[in-house]
Amino acid sequence: MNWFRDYLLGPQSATHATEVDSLFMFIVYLTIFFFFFNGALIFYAARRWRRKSDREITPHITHNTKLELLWSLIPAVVVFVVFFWGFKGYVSAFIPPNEALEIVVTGKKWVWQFEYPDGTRSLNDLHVPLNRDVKLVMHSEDVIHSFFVPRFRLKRDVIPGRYTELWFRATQPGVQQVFCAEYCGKGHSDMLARIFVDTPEQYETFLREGDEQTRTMPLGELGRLVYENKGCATCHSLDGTRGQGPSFKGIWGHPADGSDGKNYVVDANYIRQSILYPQAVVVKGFEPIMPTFQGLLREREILGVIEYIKSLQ
Amino acid sequence: MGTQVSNAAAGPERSPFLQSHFTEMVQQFDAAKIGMWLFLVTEVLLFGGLFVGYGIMHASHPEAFKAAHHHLDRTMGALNTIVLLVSSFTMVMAVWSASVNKKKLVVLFLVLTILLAGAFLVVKYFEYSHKFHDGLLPGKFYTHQGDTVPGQFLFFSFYFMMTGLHGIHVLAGMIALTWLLRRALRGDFGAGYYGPVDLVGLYWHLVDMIWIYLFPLMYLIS
Amino acid sequence: MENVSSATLHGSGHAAHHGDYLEDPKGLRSWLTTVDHKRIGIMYMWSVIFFMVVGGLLALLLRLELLTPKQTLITAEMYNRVFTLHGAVMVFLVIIPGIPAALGNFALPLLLGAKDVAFPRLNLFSYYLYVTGALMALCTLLLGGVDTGWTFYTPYSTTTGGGVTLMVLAAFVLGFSSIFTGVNFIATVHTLRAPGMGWFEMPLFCWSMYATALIQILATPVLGITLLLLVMERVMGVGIFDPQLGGDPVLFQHFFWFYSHPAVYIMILPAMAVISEVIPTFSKKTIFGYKAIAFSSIAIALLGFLVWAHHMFTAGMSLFAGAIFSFLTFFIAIPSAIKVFNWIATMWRGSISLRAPMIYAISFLLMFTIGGLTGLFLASLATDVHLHDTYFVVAHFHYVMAGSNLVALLAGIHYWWPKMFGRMYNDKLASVGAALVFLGFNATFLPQFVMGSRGMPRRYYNYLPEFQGLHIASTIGSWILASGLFLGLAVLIASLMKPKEQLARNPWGGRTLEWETASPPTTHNFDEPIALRHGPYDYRPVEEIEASEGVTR
Amino acid sequence: MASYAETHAVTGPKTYFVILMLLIALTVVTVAAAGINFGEWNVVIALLIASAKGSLVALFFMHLRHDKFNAVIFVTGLGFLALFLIFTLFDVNTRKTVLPGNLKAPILEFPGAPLNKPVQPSTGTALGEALPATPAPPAAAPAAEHK
Ligand code: HEA
Ligand code: HEA
Ligand code: HEC
Ligand code: CUA
Ligand SMILES: [Cu+2]
Repeated sequence: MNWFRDYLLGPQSATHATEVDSLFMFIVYLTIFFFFFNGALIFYAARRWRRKSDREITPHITHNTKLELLWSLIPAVVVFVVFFWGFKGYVSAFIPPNEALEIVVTGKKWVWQFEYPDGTRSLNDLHVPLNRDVKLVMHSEDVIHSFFVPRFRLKRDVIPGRYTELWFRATQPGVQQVFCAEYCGKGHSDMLARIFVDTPEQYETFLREGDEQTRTMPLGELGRLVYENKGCATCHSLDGTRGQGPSFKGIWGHPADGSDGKNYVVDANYIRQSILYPQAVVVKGFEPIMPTFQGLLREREILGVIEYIKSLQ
Repeated sequence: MGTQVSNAAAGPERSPFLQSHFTEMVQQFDAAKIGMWLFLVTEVLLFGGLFVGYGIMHASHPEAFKAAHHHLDRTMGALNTIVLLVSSFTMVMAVWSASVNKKKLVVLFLVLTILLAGAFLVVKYFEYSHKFHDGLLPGKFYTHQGDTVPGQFLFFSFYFMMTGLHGIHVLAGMIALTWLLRRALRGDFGAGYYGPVDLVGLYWHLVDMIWIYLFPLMYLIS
Repeated sequence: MENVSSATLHGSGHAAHHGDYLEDPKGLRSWLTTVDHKRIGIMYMWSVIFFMVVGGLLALLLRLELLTPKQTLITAEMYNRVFTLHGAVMVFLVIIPGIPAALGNFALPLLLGAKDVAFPRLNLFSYYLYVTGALMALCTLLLGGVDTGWTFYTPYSTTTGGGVTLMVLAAFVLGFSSIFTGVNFIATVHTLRAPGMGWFEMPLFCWSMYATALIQILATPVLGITLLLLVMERVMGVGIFDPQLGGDPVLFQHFFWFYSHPAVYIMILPAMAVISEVIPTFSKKTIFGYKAIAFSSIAIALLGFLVWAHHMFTAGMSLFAGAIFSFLTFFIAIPSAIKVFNWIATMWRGSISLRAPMIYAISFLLMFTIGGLTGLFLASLATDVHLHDTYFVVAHFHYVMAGSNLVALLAGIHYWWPKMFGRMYNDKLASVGAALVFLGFNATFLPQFVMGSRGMPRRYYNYLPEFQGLHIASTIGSWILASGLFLGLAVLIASLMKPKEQLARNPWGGRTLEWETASPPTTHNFDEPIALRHGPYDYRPVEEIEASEGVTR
Repeated sequence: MASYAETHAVTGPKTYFVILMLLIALTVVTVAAAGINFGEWNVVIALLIASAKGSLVALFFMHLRHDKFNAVIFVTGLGFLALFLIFTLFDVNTRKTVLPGNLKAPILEFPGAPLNKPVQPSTGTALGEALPATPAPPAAAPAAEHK
């Protein structure tokens, strides 16, 4: 019946998942059993004892203590089993092992930011080594978010003013989807991230140079990727509509009015400055809300963005 | 509640105060009393939420709460406690007077209760205006200068929410008491019918009781 | 308590004849100022149906939007406002007042053999509070809507714009409306039972209503204060829920769920109340395990207070608290199971007629089984960590709220319709409606379990393409569901167009007291003094009842 | 349940007066006790005295002494309030503080706001501000100034 489990839950990609899944499937079968059991009784009764005449008389049965006890005890036993089973899994998911690799996660509307022990940062892409315990220490800068990895069967809220933690050990190489599971406003459903489960070597390279793509892609395409994955898209549109920030369409080479009354030409330097020191020049009519991407974008990625904006005429 | 005059079914032996869906005064009185007590329970839980919030915030910022409560005037608080206690006494006397058919005394005690309630609010007014003057206000309106312990505004958030809600209840009580007074002057209440006095009395005692807890929690936590 | 019965029900010297309550007295004014529990119940019922249609149309809009990933019809902001309004309307304006205030008001005094509820004017006041709250909730649309979700979690709700304050105050007002209904019902059950009707001779509807009222009184005030605190937080920045000011945002969740978990039993207990009436009537057989059902209602009401934080297993609660709340949550399953099995046992060896109310009741049994058992996935810690805030939860609560409660509401409306209006609807068509509702409902929400367990989070405007197939299935299901519901409503309204017939007092052959008065009842409910001749579910022939002593009178 | 006949005229003015005096005496006691330092116990003592006062009011002024049924209602209400408090404390008091390895104290610690400044309500939009460190723009003039 593994196909059934996989259909309902999707593949298991972390150690924690096996335990959750077997409990899940147990309750699934329980539910199916009781649904058909009750259903069968009801339909049998409704057919067998269909009212045939207006004068039909039914037996006067008021209660039956034995039966009553039976159907209190059976559910009682079942739920105790389920409780302890679930509790066991929860405890093991709650308490991180000691030598876990620690990554600090910051949630904010509507991006995820990851900081590795060596100070490397990445946005919306989390790289973790395969088969190694990883502990995420998470907090939020605005409202409550929730870090949810379906394939790991894990989730924990990310709360402002406090840290929460979540640990896992990924068992499958590849990419895992992360969702924000606590409602956080307009961009809630786009507050996605990906976990790249790397081999140790890949992980090392990532820390040094960024991932494959960053290293090899053509600049313009890399820029587009940055635009899509690093959260630019939440604020900047490509079609000229005004978002939280100005649209990128057609700004290259044109003057932009700063709110300080001066005009600036949008060129490579200006864009680099906008990304690294966004508050240096605030475009007129916009709030100074753009976060700095210093330390989040590698040099090549910034070049990519510049190239990409150039292409958006 | 419980005071509608039935015009449909007023037979000679039926009290004019008995509503048509009840059979006897006892039944109506019992129902009204249960209703009132249930309502009081909801009041307890309503205030209770604030008490729980207060308790948890106090536990997480004990220093701030302790420092902040020194801004309150204990004498005023104690005075007000006594005013309310006495008003509870006059209220219960009003109920008693009605039950033994002393209609004049009912009026007297109701008037006293209303005056005491007024006195409570006057004292509260002075306390509040003093706080306003010093900028000891809730939440973001807090502008008091020269605090050494941070976070004292939290205490004042609770101070104003709790005493404010209590004050609203005192006001509502005064309105109810005035209504009773009007009916008492008309001579409605006597040994045979004094349900409303009793019920408003219960409400009034609850307001008193809440203050009994507010007083030490606000004024006496050193 | 018991000696209330010393006098006859009607007291002395009451006016001899009253007309049908719908017509006597006539006129809109007389309706708007009425203190008659039946009229108030009817007004509640139409209001609830109105809001059900509003909430339902919003739901259809949600489903339509989810037909494709990205934008189908409306923008993300719109979507967030729509699901908030859908949730708030359905919870606060439809389900919570639905059975207690509409059907309960109409039926409870009749079932008890009383002339009215204990505080008729409070009852009317509570209706106007409801209307006020409803209008306030709708007015939030003018302020740009509310986009917090019906749970109003801080700090999102303290920082977002729009009409949050107004919506929260609306919920506050509605809460008091619900409290007053509860106060009224408890006092009524205690003081106005027909002469000679002991606690265990009350119909089970009354037990369940009583249990509901307990929750309404004990939990709703906490919601009130929670909402006030939220308003204060928004207006004054008092700090209790704001981490920047030293508060704790998770504390809000405790406050909110202390009410809102018991509130789900405010929703389901009345549904169980209706089912406990419908099943014996259409099985023509005594209810099985009267006391077990009665006490399990009370047990559910009380246990319901011990489990609220099961909505917070992933919310950064401590391990210890998680374990306690999970453990306690499972206890609720036991009284629920007792009820389900007792109802099935009632049907066993009965004489079952599958009329529309009974079809709804059977749908209830099936869907409550699914809805309740999927609660176990969520109550269990390890699985809830995976399922929390996914469509699995959405499907769970639609199975219990829409699939069980709404369906029970429909069962009740169909059951008491002839009593309310003295007219019978077309039972064939109504049954078709009921069957469509059952099919459509499952088609809508079964796929949601699967997408949920595969990881589709809730409150998502946009989703990954891999979920589209299931979303399409669900959207199509919602159309079937809607057609069933609209058919049901049309059938009921059509029956009102017919000229009034002289309908039998007891079209279903029920045994409870409401069937002993005219259909529709007269203004004062009963014309003759009530004499209890048998228990509420005693289907034995009269001679046999008279011959037996003991259990029944 | 308390019926009409039971709840009236059982207690007279004398009793009421004695109770009033007791209540006032307890008020004096509690104010006096607050002057003495019992450390942790201060709040407990104050609440115990308050509860004594509350009980007097409930039992005598509100006649709960003779009104068993309504006493049950009232005490149930209090019980549920206690339940709310205790169960919430189960969570709040047993949470353990989590911090990233390189931090000794939470970075978003309670700032003691508003301390003479109006509170900045967290709009969640002030992203730039909230980020750990938005470095000051370079001293040099902004990139390209247009004439
Ligand atoms: C009418 C409303 C209603 C009802 C009756 C229930 C009933 C139950 N609910 Fe549900 N629930 C909601 C409405 C309701 N719920 C809502 C609205 C939410 C989400 C709110 C939000 O976040 O927006 C929710 C969410 C919710 C959660 C939180 C999920 C999450 O967000 O992570 C949990 C967790 O424990 C839960 C559990 C349960 C349980 C154990 C029951 C039990 O009472 C069920 C008991 C019934 C049975 C068990 C079935 C009958 C028994 C048998 C057929 C016999 C066989 C039984 C056994 C062998 C055990 N519910
Ligand atoms: C009782 C409560 C209730 C009911 C009945 C419903 C009914 C429905 N709900 Fe809803 N729903 C909620 C309560 C309810 N819902 C809540 C609380 C939320 C959470 C909100 C939040 O996240 O904050 C939610 C969220 C919610 C979502 C998730 C949104 C998201 O997370 O992004 C979806 C999506 O499919 C949905 C769909 C539906 C559908 C298709 C119906 C259908 O069943 C609707 C069918 C009804 C009609 C089409 C109207 C027709 C009615 C009549 C004609 C009257 C008939 C009358 C007689 C016969 C007398 N609902
Ligand atoms: C939270 C919203 C937000 C995000 C995320 C964001 N920006 Fe911005 N951005 C703004 C706002 C608002 C402005 C205008 C005000 C200013 O200049 O600071 C702006 C301005 C800019 C400008 C100058 C545009 C002009 O017309 O002069 C550039 C270039 C830019 N952003 C690039 C980026 C890039 C590249 C990213 C992603 C890596 C990004 N932004 C992410 C909000 C955002
Ligand atoms: Cu972040 Cu949802
Ligand atoms: Cu719940």
